[in-house]
Amino acid sequence: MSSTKPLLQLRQFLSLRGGEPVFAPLDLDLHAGEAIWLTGPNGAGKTSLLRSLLGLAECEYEGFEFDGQQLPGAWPWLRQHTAWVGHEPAMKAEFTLAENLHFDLGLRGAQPICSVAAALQKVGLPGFGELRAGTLSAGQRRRAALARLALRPARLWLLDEPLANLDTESATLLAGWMAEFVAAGGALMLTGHGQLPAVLPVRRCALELPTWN
Amino acid sequence: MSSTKPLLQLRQFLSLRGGEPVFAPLDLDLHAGEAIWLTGPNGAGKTSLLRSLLGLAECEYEGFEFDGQQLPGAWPWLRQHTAWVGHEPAMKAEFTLAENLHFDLGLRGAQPICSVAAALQKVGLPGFGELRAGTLSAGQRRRAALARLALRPARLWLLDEPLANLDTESATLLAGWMAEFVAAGGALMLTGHGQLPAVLPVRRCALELPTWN
Amino acid sequence: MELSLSRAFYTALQRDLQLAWRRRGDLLHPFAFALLVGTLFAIGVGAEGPFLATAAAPVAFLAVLLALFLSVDGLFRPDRDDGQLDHVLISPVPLPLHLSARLLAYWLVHGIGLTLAAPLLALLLRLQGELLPILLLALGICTLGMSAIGLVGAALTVPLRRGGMLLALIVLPLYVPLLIFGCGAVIAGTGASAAPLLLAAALSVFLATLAPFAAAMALRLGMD
Amino acid sequence: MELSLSRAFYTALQRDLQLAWRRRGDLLHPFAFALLVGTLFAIGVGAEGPFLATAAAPVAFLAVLLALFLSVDGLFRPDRDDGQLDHVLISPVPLPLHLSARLLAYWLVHGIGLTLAAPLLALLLRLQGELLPILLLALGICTLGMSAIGLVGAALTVPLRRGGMLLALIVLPLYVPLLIFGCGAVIAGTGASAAPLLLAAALSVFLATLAPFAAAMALRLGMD
Amino acid sequence: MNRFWTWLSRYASPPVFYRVAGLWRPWLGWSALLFGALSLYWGLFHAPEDYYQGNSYRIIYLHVPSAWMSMFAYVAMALSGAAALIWRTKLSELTVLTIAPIGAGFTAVTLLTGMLWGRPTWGAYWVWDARLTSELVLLFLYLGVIGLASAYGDVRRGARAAAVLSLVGVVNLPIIHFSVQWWNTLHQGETVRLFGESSIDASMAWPLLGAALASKLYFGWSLLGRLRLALIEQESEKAWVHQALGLEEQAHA
Ligand code: HEM
Ligand SMILES: Nc1ncnc2c1ncn2[C@@H]1O[C@H](COP(=O)(O)OP(=O)(O)OP(=O)(O)O)[C@@H](O)[C@H]1O
Ligand SMILES: Nc1ncnc2c1ncn2[C@@H]1O[C@H](COP(=O)(O)OP(=O)(O)OP(=O)(O)O)[C@@H](O)[C@H]1O
Ligand SMILES: [Mg+2]
Ligand SMILES: [Mg+2]
Repeated sequence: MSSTKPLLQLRQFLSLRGGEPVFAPLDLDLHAGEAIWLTGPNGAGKTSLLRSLLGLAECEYEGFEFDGQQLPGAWPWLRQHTAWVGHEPAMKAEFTLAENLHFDLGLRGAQPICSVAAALQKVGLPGFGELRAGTLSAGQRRRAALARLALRPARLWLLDEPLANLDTESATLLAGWMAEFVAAGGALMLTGHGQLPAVLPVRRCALELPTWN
Repeated sequence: MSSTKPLLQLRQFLSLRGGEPVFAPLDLDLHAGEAIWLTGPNGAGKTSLLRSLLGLAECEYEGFEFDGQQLPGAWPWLRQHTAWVGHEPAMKAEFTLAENLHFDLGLRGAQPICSVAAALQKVGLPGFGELRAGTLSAGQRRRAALARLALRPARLWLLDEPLANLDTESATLLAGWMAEFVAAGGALMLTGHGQLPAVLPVRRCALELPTWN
Repeated sequence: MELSLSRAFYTALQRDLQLAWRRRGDLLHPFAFALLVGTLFAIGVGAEGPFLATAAAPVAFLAVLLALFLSVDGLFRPDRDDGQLDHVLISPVPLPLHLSARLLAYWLVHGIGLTLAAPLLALLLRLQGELLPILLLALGICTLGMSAIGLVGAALTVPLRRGGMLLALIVLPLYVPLLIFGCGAVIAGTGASAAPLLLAAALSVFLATLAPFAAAMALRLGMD
Repeated sequence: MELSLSRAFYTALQRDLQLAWRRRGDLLHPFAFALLVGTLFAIGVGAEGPFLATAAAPVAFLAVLLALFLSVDGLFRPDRDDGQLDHVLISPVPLPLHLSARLLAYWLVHGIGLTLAAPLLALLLRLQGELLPILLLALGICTLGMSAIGLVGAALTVPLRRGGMLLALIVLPLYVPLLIFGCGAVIAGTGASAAPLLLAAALSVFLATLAPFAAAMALRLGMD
Repeated sequence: MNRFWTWLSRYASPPVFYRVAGLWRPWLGWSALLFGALSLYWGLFHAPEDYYQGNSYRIIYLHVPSAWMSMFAYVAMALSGAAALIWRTKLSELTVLTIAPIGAGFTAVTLLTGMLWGRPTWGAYWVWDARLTSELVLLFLYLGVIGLASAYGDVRRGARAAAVLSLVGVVNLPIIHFSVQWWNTLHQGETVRLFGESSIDASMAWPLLGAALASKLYFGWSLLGRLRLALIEQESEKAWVHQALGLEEQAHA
């Protein structure tokens, strides 16, 4: 698309689960200021792909570059500049949302770039900071997990079904926020089923079954 | 709607979480052969409502009848004739899907009305019977959980976000199955966000915030 | 739609036994734990012969008891975490019936399983040979009562997020009478009266009969 | 975006201490567990005075050791279950640094916390009064080493679904040298040479230094 | 029978109970103080010295009443636990919760006085004798009940969980009581009997019975007070609480 160097470049990339590849070798370029929507039927390997980009699941590849640097050597660099929100909320039920977000950041040794209240505002949970994470509904919990994206700068967001369980209004709100991030030069890779709110323009990338299957 | 007696009748029904009502008192009639789609923003209390219908969460009401019988006395009757699929898959990761479904039924002291293979077929997982439940993707796991609906007769299905995490194709497949169930005289109450596949005609019921809030 | 209680009972039993078999590697661990407690004790106290011999039976008992205690939390917590407990609670099968199948399976797997560790423990701790049969019998009996206590304790703590340690406070004191009778029987030796053993057996059976009902009440409480 | 290692260290420490404080009720339970183990042992063995006195130090040690062991599984499993461990693994902070903060917090909360149970245990088991300070010192030192062993064991078993019992097999044997030195110091008494204590201290410090690195490797292995 | 139930359910209703308990409490409190002071004075200064134990035996006037109460309170707790599970009245649930700390207190006093007494008579603060051990276990049982109840966030559910546990724990009581008969132990056998012959001299027995009565009265006083507080806390949103508190303020003004 653009002629600049892509932020993330995959060549013949494979995720392995139990030693077996879960999708056909993938070629993919993700530039800054671009959003990719990973699709594919259940079990196509979307979650596995995101996890293996972070080094949380096994993978094999011919080329894998982040910001012009070769993996696996560049993993620390990639991890530093990437924010990831997976299926689990990664919050302690005993802590309030504010505490959870505070610790999440502190454990990375980072300083927040905005207040926790502002972050919660972004995901449509204003004033929820003092609530215990354990007492949230499914959709509220997911939104709280996404609030951590607001607290630190990142060049790449990897989001696994960020809009699942969200009501229509918050889905639009969050998609708008993602669109802002992309417009400001961020790179975004997200998964999901069905349809995305129109505010977020994306390039679709469908995972295919491995050939021998 | 129809002039027959409703299967489920709620009057001024409230679910409580931590002693507080989560939505405004609800009046609702659900007849056999009808589907109700519970909607409402995150935290509106959809999950809480389904759980309290089963007696798994606290509730208060002026009227609560199932099949013409008063609750709380009729809970055993209600539970016997109701099938529920919640957020968690309720499957042991160590067992195969077939074993999980077999035990699920046996623990209720019931006989299957169709084969496990046929049930898995219904949810688009043909031939998955011998796979361990722990190795499924998010959407596959949810579909496996729904397969238990096929194995025993029930007059009421209570399904909490059954189509979340499902790919479009399986969402349509499952909605079609639900429509069949309703057409055959079953009553269905499901929750979810966004849009339902058109194959399943539903009556919407939106939960509202309690008034004093 | 007919409801077969015997089918429900046997399925529950079969499920737990099959789960234990599927995880049979794990069954070695309480076993190993009991042996290790015995060993650590022997190491800590040192090798003085006569001393160890007096303590042998109580230490063996204690090792088995602690190992059994460790598996109590696993009775309901996994079922709760994966949502299966909810399904059991809303099943038309009477809860105490289901729970007695669970208790039976638990005792067969863990109680009897650990009793089989006793001969090795006896060897390690240099228990007099003629006391071994009594030790085995006492353990077999007392583990039934302990399993019953564990059932209630697990049911009471499963709604709590971190019930593991509270469980110790609840369950261990209730083990005491069984420990006293059991150890008493072994220490009294072969010639002595069978009274402590009979008491232990009576207590165990009593507990095993009542526990499913108490546990059912406790589980219903936890629903929310 | 700057990366502050000291901030990461202190946040990890603060988080664990605050979590322990939030659950401070739970802290009583290992304490109670240790007391109960001591009590059960004394009950089982019976009232013979001199016997108890010899066994007092080892039994107290053993009780603390087992109570400490019980909390090991809680080191990483909750973090894994709620997905937080993944975030720690992909954080830019060096894993061993993070883990040494966790180790320190664990030792402060559980190791020192349990050491405080020793005076009561000593009273119950009728340890000679002049041995109590040595017992306290030995426990304080040895729990550091045991915590370090626990850290590695927990890291090794956390990827396994039911690692709880395998943990016993991995961790308890490794406790043995510390148990020997620690008990040795107490049994040898006040007049004796400080060698066993010094050895225990050296071993503990050595383990505490290496453990974060070993645990980091183990956790990375577990990624899948 | 029917009239009995209506009577009972009337008193189990929080507002009525609150009022009636408020009336009873001063009587219980003052008579506990009176009996306690009298029997302690008599026991400590007038009762004869013991032939074997000298004056150290006088601790009996604390030890034995609190030992009895430690078991009595447990039975009371288990009974109200049974009531809580059967009838689910708020009052019986709260009773379980309020008895537990009182009972734990009596148990702790028994243990402490027993230890202080054991030092001069047996030469050690603690021996592993069946009765002592089972009293220690009783303390753990109380602590378990308290811990369990407080671990549930919700007061009423916590109370019902505590009720189940207290019922299961009843198996330990006979063991505590009969331990002296089943095992020959260091601890005193049954000495005081209400019926039949006591092996204690009357001049020592009377103050003992007086102290026992005082401890029961104190128990009632303390229980009613705690229950009233717990009721107010639980029902703080109900109208009767505001009414009751308002009335009390008026009375004080
Ligand atoms: C920590 C140590 C002790 C504990 C835990 C303890 C516990 C108890 C208990 C639970 C009872 C009530 C038993 C019942 O009514 O069934 C009791 C009663 C009694 N205790 Fe102790 N005791 C201790 C030490 C002592 C000592 C050192 C003495 C005196 C030598 C003593 C003398 C008595 C007497 C005379 C009674 C009344 C016996 C009766 O009428 O049944 N106790 N004690
Ligand atoms: N722990 C595991 N062990 C072995 N195989 C696994 C494991 N987890 C997932 N798999 C397999 O890997 C494949 C891809 O799973 P993945 O979770 O990546 O799918 P997905 O595209 O995210 O699906 P969904 O849309 O349902 O979330 C699935 O076929 C699944 O069976
Ligand atoms: N365990 C709990 N304790 C206290 N409050 C809770 C608990 N679980 C949920 N709640 C509260 O109850 C309300 C309703 O939650 P519920 O899960 O029923 O919502 P929902 O409609 O299913 O939302 P979603 O669409 O996000 O699934 C929420 O506001 C939540 O904060
Ligand atoms: Mg996925
Ligand atoms: Mg929900």
